[in-house]
This record gives sequence, structure tokens and C-alpha cells, in this order.
Amino acid sequence: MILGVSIYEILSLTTILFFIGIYGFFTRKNLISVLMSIELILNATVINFVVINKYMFPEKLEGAIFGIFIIAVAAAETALAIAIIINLYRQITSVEVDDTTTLKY
Amino acid sequence: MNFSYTILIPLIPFVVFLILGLNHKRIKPAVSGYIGVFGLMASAFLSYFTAYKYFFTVPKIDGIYQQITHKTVWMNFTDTLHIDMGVLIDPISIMMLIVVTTISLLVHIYSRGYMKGDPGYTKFFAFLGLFTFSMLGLVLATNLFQIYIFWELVGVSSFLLIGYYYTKPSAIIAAKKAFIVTRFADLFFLIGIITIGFYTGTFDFETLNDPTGEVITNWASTSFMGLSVLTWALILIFIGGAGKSAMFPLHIWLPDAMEGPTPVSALIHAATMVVAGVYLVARLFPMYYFIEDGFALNIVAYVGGFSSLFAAIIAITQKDIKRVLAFSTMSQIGYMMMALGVSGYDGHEGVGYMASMFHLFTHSMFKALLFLGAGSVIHAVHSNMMGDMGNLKKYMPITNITFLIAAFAIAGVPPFAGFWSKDEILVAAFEYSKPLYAVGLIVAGLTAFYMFRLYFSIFHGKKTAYKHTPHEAPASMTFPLLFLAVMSVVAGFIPFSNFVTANKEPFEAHLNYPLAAIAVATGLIGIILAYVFYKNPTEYPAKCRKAFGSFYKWAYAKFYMDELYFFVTRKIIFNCVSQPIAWFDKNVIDAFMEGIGSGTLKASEKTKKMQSGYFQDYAMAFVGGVVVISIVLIYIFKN
Amino acid sequence: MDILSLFVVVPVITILALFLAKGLKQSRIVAMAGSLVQLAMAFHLVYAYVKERAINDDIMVFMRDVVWYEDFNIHYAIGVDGISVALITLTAIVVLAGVFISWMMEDLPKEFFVSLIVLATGVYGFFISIDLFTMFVFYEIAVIPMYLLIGIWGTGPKEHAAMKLTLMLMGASAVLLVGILGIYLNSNADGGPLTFNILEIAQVNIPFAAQQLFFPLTFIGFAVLGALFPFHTWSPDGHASAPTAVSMLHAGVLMKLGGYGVFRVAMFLLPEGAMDWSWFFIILSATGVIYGALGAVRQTDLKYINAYSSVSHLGMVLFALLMLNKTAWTGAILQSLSHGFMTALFFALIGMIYGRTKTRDIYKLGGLLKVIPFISVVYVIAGMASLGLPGFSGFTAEMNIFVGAFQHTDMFHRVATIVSISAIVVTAVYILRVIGLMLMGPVKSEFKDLPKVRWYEVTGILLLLIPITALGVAPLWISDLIMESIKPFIQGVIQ
Amino acid sequence: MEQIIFYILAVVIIGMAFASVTSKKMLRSVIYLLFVLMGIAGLYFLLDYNFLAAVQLTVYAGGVIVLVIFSVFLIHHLEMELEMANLRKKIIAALISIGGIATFLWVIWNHHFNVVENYNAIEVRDIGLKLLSTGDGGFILPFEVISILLLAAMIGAIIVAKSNKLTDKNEAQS
Repeated sequence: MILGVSIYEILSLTTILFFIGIYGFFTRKNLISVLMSIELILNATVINFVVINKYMFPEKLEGAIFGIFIIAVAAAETALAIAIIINLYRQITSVEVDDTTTLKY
Repeated sequence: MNFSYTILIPLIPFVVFLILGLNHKRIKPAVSGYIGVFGLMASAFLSYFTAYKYFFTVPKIDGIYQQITHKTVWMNFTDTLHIDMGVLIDPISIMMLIVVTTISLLVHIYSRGYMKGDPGYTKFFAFLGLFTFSMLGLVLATNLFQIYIFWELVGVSSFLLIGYYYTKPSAIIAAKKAFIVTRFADLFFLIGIITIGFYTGTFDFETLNDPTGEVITNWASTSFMGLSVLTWALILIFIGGAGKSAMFPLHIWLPDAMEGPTPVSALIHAATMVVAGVYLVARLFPMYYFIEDGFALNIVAYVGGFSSLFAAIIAITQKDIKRVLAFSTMSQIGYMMMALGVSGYDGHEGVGYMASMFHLFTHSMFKALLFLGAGSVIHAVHSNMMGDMGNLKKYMPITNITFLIAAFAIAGVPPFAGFWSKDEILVAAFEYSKPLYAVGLIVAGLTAFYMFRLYFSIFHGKKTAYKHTPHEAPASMTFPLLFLAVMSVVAGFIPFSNFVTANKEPFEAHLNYPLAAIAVATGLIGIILAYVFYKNPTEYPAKCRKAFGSFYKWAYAKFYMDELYFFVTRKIIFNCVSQPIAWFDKNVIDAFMEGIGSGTLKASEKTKKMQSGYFQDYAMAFVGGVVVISIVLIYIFKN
Repeated sequence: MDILSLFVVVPVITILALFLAKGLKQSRIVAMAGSLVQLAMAFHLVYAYVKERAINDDIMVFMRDVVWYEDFNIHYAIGVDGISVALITLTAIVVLAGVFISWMMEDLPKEFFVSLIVLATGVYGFFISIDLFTMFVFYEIAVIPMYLLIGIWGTGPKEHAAMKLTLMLMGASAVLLVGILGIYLNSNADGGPLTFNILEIAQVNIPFAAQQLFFPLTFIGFAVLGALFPFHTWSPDGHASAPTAVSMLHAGVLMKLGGYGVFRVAMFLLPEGAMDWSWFFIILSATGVIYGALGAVRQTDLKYINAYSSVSHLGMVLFALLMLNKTAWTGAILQSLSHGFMTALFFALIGMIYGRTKTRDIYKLGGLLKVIPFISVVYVIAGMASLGLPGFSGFTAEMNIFVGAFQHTDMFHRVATIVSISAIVVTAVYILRVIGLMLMGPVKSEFKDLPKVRWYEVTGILLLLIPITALGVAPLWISDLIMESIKPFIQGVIQ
Repeated sequence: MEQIIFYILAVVIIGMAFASVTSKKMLRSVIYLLFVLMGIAGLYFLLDYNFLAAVQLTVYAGGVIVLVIFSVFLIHHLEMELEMANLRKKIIAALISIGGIATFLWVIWNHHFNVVENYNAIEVRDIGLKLLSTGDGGFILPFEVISILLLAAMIGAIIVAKSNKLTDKNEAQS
């Protein structure tokens, strides 16, 4: 627990962080930037896990462990994503979202 | 008395039709002519035999000729209402049998000469067979529906024969017109039949025509717009008859029908089919007479009278000989209709009925003769127009004589056949209504005039230079002429009132001398006028034409009836109904249905833009959706 | 194997055999053999039916019932009465004629015949089913090959036509499905189990409110296939693009499914709804009768003329069904048969003319009577039959309809009847117009020598022409056969 | 004191996050992100989750960010201006985000959390035991799964990134 800081404030912080990530995810046109936005989102989530664990169930460890898992998965995901991005760059010499619209209609 | 063999009378021509029609490529023309002629000969013989047997061997009950029927159910409508097929033998059907088979036989013989060398020779005889079959079926019909069935078949064989020269546009149009106009009339006929069937529960003539029966005595039990429903039905049926018999205003097809080969005109459009309407009214005469006290019969009388006058006036002005004859036919049929209309029922009161049938009989003889004679002339001159003819008596003596006899007969000069029948009609009309009598008299005069105008312009008059010298027709064509000429003379002496009467009870008819004298005088005046005008080329016709001015023009244009119909059908029905419907179908109904389709397409075209391929857009939609749904859920579950 | 299931099995065997066939020559022989067997079966069925009917008094005979999907009580239930027997015979004849007419189908012959026979299977199945669900399934089987047949083997804007036709019919089946499910869900009104079986439902008194609600759905669902005005527009486009044999089968057989369905499902199961709604549909169908005829007058494409003529004639069928009496219903069935043969004949002839002249515009054609006399003469005969000439099937049917329609004495029915009757004049106009322009007249130079008619064409034509004449000349036995079968149905309405 | 640190951290995190998603320079954006991650690590320290904070720092700040920076180096010129979405899209995204924030905040602030007063720190040992525990509530299975996942991801990343052959083939085709 942080002295003088209620769970509401921390959750508000994570919410804002989460939606900043969302905003970035929507507006960025570069794949790497999009990836970074995803990191923001994930981090916001991890904080939530941890905070709720801390504030409401201090005897338990699940929140923290999940946080670790998420970080691990996020790392793996980032590694893969960057591999894909680099590969993509090799193929089309671009990592812009505009050039990867094969899902179109 | 067993008369079931009479079924053979129509069936023989039908078999001829089948044989010739199915094998028309294989049978040689010479053979097919003989097949037709012999078939008809058999039919004719059978009908003569039937006439003899019926009139002279079947005993009359209470002095009334019996009606003999043989029939079998053909189709069931309801438990009580059904169509029968069969034969009905009574005086008028026998008379019609004789007329039809005789004329048809003569036309068959005549056609062997007339159609010689025609590529469709066999087909022609096949059609003649079909027509004869249908007409005989009509004549022998035992009920209204059977008559309707054969009525239609007659119509279609008429269509086929008018359109016989099917590569000629005018023939096609004429055939179409004939069929459609009569079909239009048949529509009313059909409605009339169904009405009668519904309200009386039967189509059968025997039941319908029984003067003491349920149908006739109960006519007042139903009413529609002030009249008995049965009266309406009879009027509708008369419209059907008027269509086939070319009564005003449904006559417009008849003059055009002359596009067919001349023997066809003689058979169908002069002697037999066109009198079907008269026959129909005569067949239902007790109904016409008793129901609503003869209201429908009055209409018959006036329509007949008017048509007769109307046609006679037009006939004077026409230049095509076959059209003159066509209008003459129409006029004479109007006469018959009028005679039926003015007739009473019992005994001597029924003289109009008798006269009508008598006139039908004699008319068929001399009108067929006139047509066949005209055919012979056309055959020789290769033209229909009076202007191309003249002084033919020199080249065609037999045709000349026979034509003259026929002209005398139709003009009502004693002792030729027309005189006797026409006289009876005038007597009946005189007793019934003076205006109709006057009409009849005027028509008699006009008839004599235009007939002799025709005669003189063809056989006398100016000396025309012919490209090919006309010559008398071959024996196969002159024999029918001579035969019919004899008939035109002697037919009048048949004591018709002994055989055919309204109530089937023979009576003694005798000449009404004053009236006969007036009629003959009128006829003679007409003939003399024609002699003066047309014996040699004179100025009079032109002067008269001028004197009548626009009236002449109107009459020459057949009072613009064709144009009127043309206007109604082409301009109003086609352009104002059919065209808009086609437009409506395409631009409203179909467009609406297509609109559903293309609307969906357009909507999808628009919405597919959302499928932009940018994963961010999908994510945006997803998150937006989550947010919106959350808000909605929160709103709902807040409380 | 019972006598009715064979009608589904034999076409399926034919289809399997067709898969083994190679090329046009083999596939057409196989298709012909299959259709011939079906025709023989149809004749045998007529014979067996007449024999069975003499000793069996049930509504349906040759019944058979196999559970198909138990949870919803769906059965493969089959049975026939005189009406279905007549229509099955019609189908068999038209299918065989269609095979003959497609004798020279160069394009993917195997697939063509397969689709054709799939269609026939659906139609047979539809006619023998007495279970609503099975019926619906067969209905869909019959409708769907249409898309392929028009889309692949058609001419002109075929994709559009095929799409339009299929979509409109699918839309109709959607409505129909709602109607059928509505009937199904109300089939326990008397306390019994839910059922799709027609005969069982007929015993149930479905509540009036439900009848009122589901009758129009069922009626429209079927009647769209019967070209009910204003849902007829798929038919002209569809026919114009379809290949000959498909037009024949479609107009000749498939469109009959509409009238049959209306009769067997809508009228039989929902009689009160029918009475309640009849005025509305009478207006539509009578409009369709005269409207189709007038529409045909102005068309120039032979197939369009015929399609509109079908709208008119089938409008007559629906009109007659709505008259709700025995005579009119007999007329309706007769008209279905008659129209089936006639229109199939027409389309066959049009196909032959088109195949020779490469045009269907009546203003471009002319004088064909001289060049191809056989086809032309048959065309005239078919035309005469179509305009209701006595001696042909159209006449007997129409007279039954008119006499039946006249049994209603009120003004509304009278007017509607007279409007419908007056269509016969308009029919004469457009038939004669075609005959006058196309067959008669001077021979045009470009059509001076057209190929002679071939044996398979003659066979196809005669197959259709003979029944038309037979029905017209001796209608008594068939009309009695039908009337007999109608009796149980009419009782529902009279009550 | 802790309150003040928290607010400073919060401002840093949000400010840097915002800068990270709006910056037009790629590398700066990455650096901003680094600050965000470090701020979050600070938050964990504040919450007495020291191990987690360490993991956050090593994995994220140390691993991921470096990976990202390298890839940026591979792909971009350093001073390249990033292309941004058009204004309309930005506004819609902003609206959705603000709507989402509003909804979430409303929910959070309207919810009563059962907060338990406590100040006990979590030992690394506890986490390790819990992770490897095979007993009740033990995380051995997820742990193993994660390790396999990481392995798979690693191999996958190598294969994807090194698929020269595929590239050659594609180029040859095109």
C-alpha cells in the first residue's frame, strides 16, 4: 500500500495509461510504434493486477505472478512481432500500416 | 328412333381433315381433292337421308316435330352441371345440316378447279374439312357449351382459311381481325352461357327451351339492374351471335375476311358460318321469346334491322365485288335477325321465325352462287375491282346466266327463291312494327339496286380491254354454279312452313299479295335504276355521287367504323393501356424488385469501405463497440 | 422400395450414372434412359393409382412414413392423390421432352443433365411429400439448380437473371418457411404433439388468429413461384436468359409447385385464413391475369411474350384456387397441367426457332411457316391451345375455372371473374400478333434456308403435344380423377 | 512523502506515455516509452513489489526497449519524421479513448473496493516457491508453459527474422 494513495487513484492512473495506449494503437501508422502502444496497454494491465493484489488480497501472490507471466509473454510477443516486422521490411521495405492492407474487402 | 349415326356427318369431314392434314406432303393434289369431295358427298348423302327419315318417317306427336337427342357426358363441372357432347336432331338442325353439307360439297367441287395449281392445295382441302366438321358440330350441338366449343372451332377454321394466303400482309391482318373481333364477341357469349348455366343449372337446349319448363316460367325469379338475369344472359349470347354474324357494330371483320380464297368466302362468309348467329338465336328462340316478354328479342330485331340497312347503304358504294357481296351478306343476315326478332311463337304468329330460317336457306343458296360466280369472274380477270371488269357476258356465258339468276333471287323477283322468303319476312315485320317493315322494304330496294349495279358493271357496261382474254371456268367450277342456280330457282317452292316453325308445329303459309306486290315493285324499281345507271357507261353515277356528297364519302368509307375500332384498339387499348402497363411493369414493379437487389448491393458497396484492411480500424471499431456496449449495459444495470 | 420413393431414387441413380458418363453422346443417352424410366414409372403410377383408388378411400394412397429427425417430429412421409399423380406425370413428360430438346447441348453436357435431373428430383419429391418439412426441402432442391442452369448455360444477361430469379425465389421461401413453421407450431392446438404431417395437421383446428397470420405468408411464399402479381418480375428475365430445356422445365413444372403448394398447404391447412384473405389475393391474381395478358401484347421478344403469358395463365390458377370450390379447383389443377404442357411446348419451339434464326425478336422474324413448316404449324397449334381453343387442354381448364368462379354470386367475385374471362380476348390478341408477324408474311431473305427439324425435336414436341390434345378432347377421366381427389380438400373449406 | 512520489510518478508516466504516442520522432518515442516503463517500475517499488520492479526494469527497460531500438535502427533513419494518422481518425480515436476513460473511471469510482490495510512486502522467495510449487495454488504448470512459450517464441523469432530463403524466393518470383 502506498500511504495516502487510494486504490481509486492508482486505478485511474492505469485507466488513463491504458487508453493512451489505445489511442496510440489507433493513430500510429508505424508498426513499431503500434507495438509500443501495445506495451503501454499491457503495462497498464499489469499494474492493475498488482495493485488489486496488493490492496485487496495482500496475503496472496497471484497478482504478482500474473504480472510476471504477462511481462514474460509480452517480451516473447515483442520479440516475435519485431521479427515479423523486420521480415516484412525485408519483403516490402516498409513497416507502414498503409502498406499492409491485404485484409481489405 | 335412332339417329346416332348422324354423328358421322361431322366426323367424316373431320377424318378427311386428319388424313389430309397429317399427310399433306405425301398426298398428291389430285387425290386430295377427291378425298375431300367424296368425304363431303358421304356427309351430304347422310344428311339428306336424315332429313328424309326425320320429316317423313318419324311420327309427329300432337302434330309437333319431335326433338331427338343422343348425347354423352364430356366433362363434369359440378354434380349437376356438365358439358355433354352429342347430336340434336330437330327441324332447324336438319335444315342447317342440309345447307352446310350441300354448300360445302359444292365448294369442294368448285375448289378443285379454282385452287388448281396452288401450292397448298391439299392443305386447303384439309382446312375445308376442318371447317365443315366444326360447322356441323355446331349445328348438331345439344347444349350451349357444345355450341360454344364448335363456335370457337369454326372461328379458328375461319381464321386459317382467311389467312390462307399467309404471305400476304393484308390477309394476315384480315384473319387476325376476324378472329379477334369474333373472339371479343365470344367473350360475351361465354359469360352469357355461364350465367345461364349458373342460374338454370343446365346447358341443355331441351331443358332450356321447354316453354312450360322451369327455366322459362321462372325467369322473373332473378333480377339484375331492372331486368331478369336470364334476359341479360340472352343479350350477351346475342352479342356472341352478332359477332359471328357480323351484325352492327361487330361487322367490321366481314369485309376484310374477303381476303381469303373465294370458295372460302362463299362457304364460310356467305352461306354457313355467318348465319351461325341467326341459328343460335333460332336455337334459343323459346327463351328469347318468353323470357321478359321478348325483351332480348326486340334488341335482336332492331339490331338486325339497323345492320341490314347500314350494310345495304355501304354496299352501294363499294368497288370491290367481294366487298359488295360481303356487305350484302351482312345486310341479308340482318334481315334474318330482324325476322327472328319480329316473330311470334305459336302457329302463324311464328311466321317470322319460319321466314328467317327460310331466308337463311335460300340465301345460302343464292349467296353461295353469287360468291362462286364472283370467284369465277375473279379467276378469269385476276382482279377484284369492278373497274377492271365489264362486258364479261361475251366471254363467260354460264357465269353470266347463273349470276343473273342469283341476282334476281336476292332482289326478290318472283319466282326466284329470294322472293318467297323475303316476302314472308316482310309480312312478319309488317305485323310487328311499321318502321321495321319500312326498313325492310328500303333494304329490299337497295339490295336490288346494288346487286344489279354489280351485275351490270361486271357483265355489261364498258368494253374493257383484257390482258388475257377471259374464258369460261372449267366444268368443276361451272357445275356448282349451275346446281346452285337451279336451287335458287326451286328452293322457294319448298313448303318451308311444313317443316321449320317456331313451335315445331307445321302450318300453312300463304302469300300476302298486296305486300308481295309492294316488295316486288320496290325490287323492280331498284333493278330498273341500276339498269339505267350501269347498263351502259353513263353520267348518272357520278352525278348521284356528287348529289350525296359527304354522305357518299362516309358510306364509301364504311362510315369509318374501321377507323373507329382502329382508334379504340390501337390508340386507346394499345397506347393508353398496354403501353403504360409495360412501362409500369418495367419501371415500377420490376424496378422495385430490382431496387431491393441493387439497394442491397449499394449498401454493401458503402459498408465494405469499413472493411478497410487497416487493423487499427477494426480495433477501433472493436474498442468503440466495447465502450458503447459497456455504457449501454451500465445504463441498464445501474439500478 | 415403394412405388413413390422410386421417383426420388431413380433420378438419383440417373445422376450417379451421369457422373460416369463421358461426353455429350453418353450423357444424353443416360439422361434419356433415366427420364424414360421415370416416364414409365409415372404411367405405371397412374395405372396403379386408379386401381388402388377403387379399393382405397383414404385421402392419400401409397403412404409411407419414416422418421427422419425425431426431435422436431420430422418425417419422410409420402403419399399421393389424383392431383399429385397427374402432376408427376406432367413432370415426367416434360423432363423427357426437355432431355430431347437439349439433345445437342454442346456445353458441359454432363453437368447440364445432372442439374436438370436434380431439379426433377426436387420436383418429384415435392409432389410426393406429405410432410411439410420434407416438402420444403425438396422445394429448395428444385429451386437451387435453377441458378446454375441459368447462370452457366443461359444467354444474354444471364448472371443477373439467374441472381434475380434465385433471390426472389429464396426470399419467397424465407417467407414460406415462416409460414410453415407457424403452421407447425400451431399444430398442437388440439393437444396433440407438434407435427409437420399435412394429413395430421388437417385434423387440427388451428386457431383463427394463427390462420389469419400465417395464411398470407404461406400463400405468398408459394405464389411467388406461381408468378403472383406483383412478384412476377423474375419470370420474364429468368425465362429470357434460361436455356430452352430449363425454360421448359421451369415454366412447365417448377412454376406448378406454386399452385400446388398453395392448394395443398395454404388452402388445405388454413381454410379459414384462406376465406379471410381471399378477397385480397383475388384482387392480386385477377390483376395478374389481365395484367400479364396486356403486358404480353407489347413485348417483342418471344420468350418475354411467353413469360407474361405464363403470368396470366398461372394467375388464373391462383385465381381459381381462391374461388374455393370444387369446379374452380379442378380447373386450377387442369390449368396447371395444361399450362405445363403448353408452355413447355412453347419454350421448346422458341428454342428451336432461336437456334435456327439466332433471334427472338418477332419483328425480325417473318414467314417461317414456309421455311420451317413443322415447327411453325405446331406453334400455331400451341398458340391456339394457349388462347383456349376447344379441343385443347386450355379450354377445359379455363371453362372449369370460369364456371367455378361464377358460383359466387356477390358483385366482387362477379367483377373479378369477368375481368379474368376478358383476358381470353387479350390472349387471342397477343397470340395472333406473334403468329401474324413471325410465322406468316413474306419469307425474309436471311431465313430462306433454315435447317430442317430433327427427329429428337419432333419427339420432344410430340411428347408435349399429345397430352395437350388428349386433355382437350377427352377431359372427362382426368377431370373426374382430380375432382375425386379434391373432395376431401373442399370439405375443409365448406365447414 | 509516498503520496508525493506517487503523484510525481503518475505525472511522469502519463506525460511520457502521451508523449510517446504522439511524438513524431521514432527514437524519441522509444525513449519516452522507456521513461514510462521506468515510472511503472518505480510504482512497483512504491508498492513494495521489488522483484516485480526488477523484472520490469530488466525485461522491459533492458530487453524490450533495446530490441525495439535496434529494430528502429535497422529500419529507420534516425531523424525520420513519422507519418501520423489524419485528423479525423485522431479525433475519433481520441473520442473513443476519452469515452473509454470516462466509462472506466465512472465504474471504478462507483465501485466499492474491499481494501485491506497492510504494508507487508513480498519476498522473492515467496514468489519463487509459489511459482515452482506443485501443491495447491502452485504455478508450476503455467511456469513451464511460459517457458516453453518463450522458447517457441525465441525459435519462431529467429526463423521469421532469418528467413532469407523465402525472401529470395519471393524476390525471384516478383
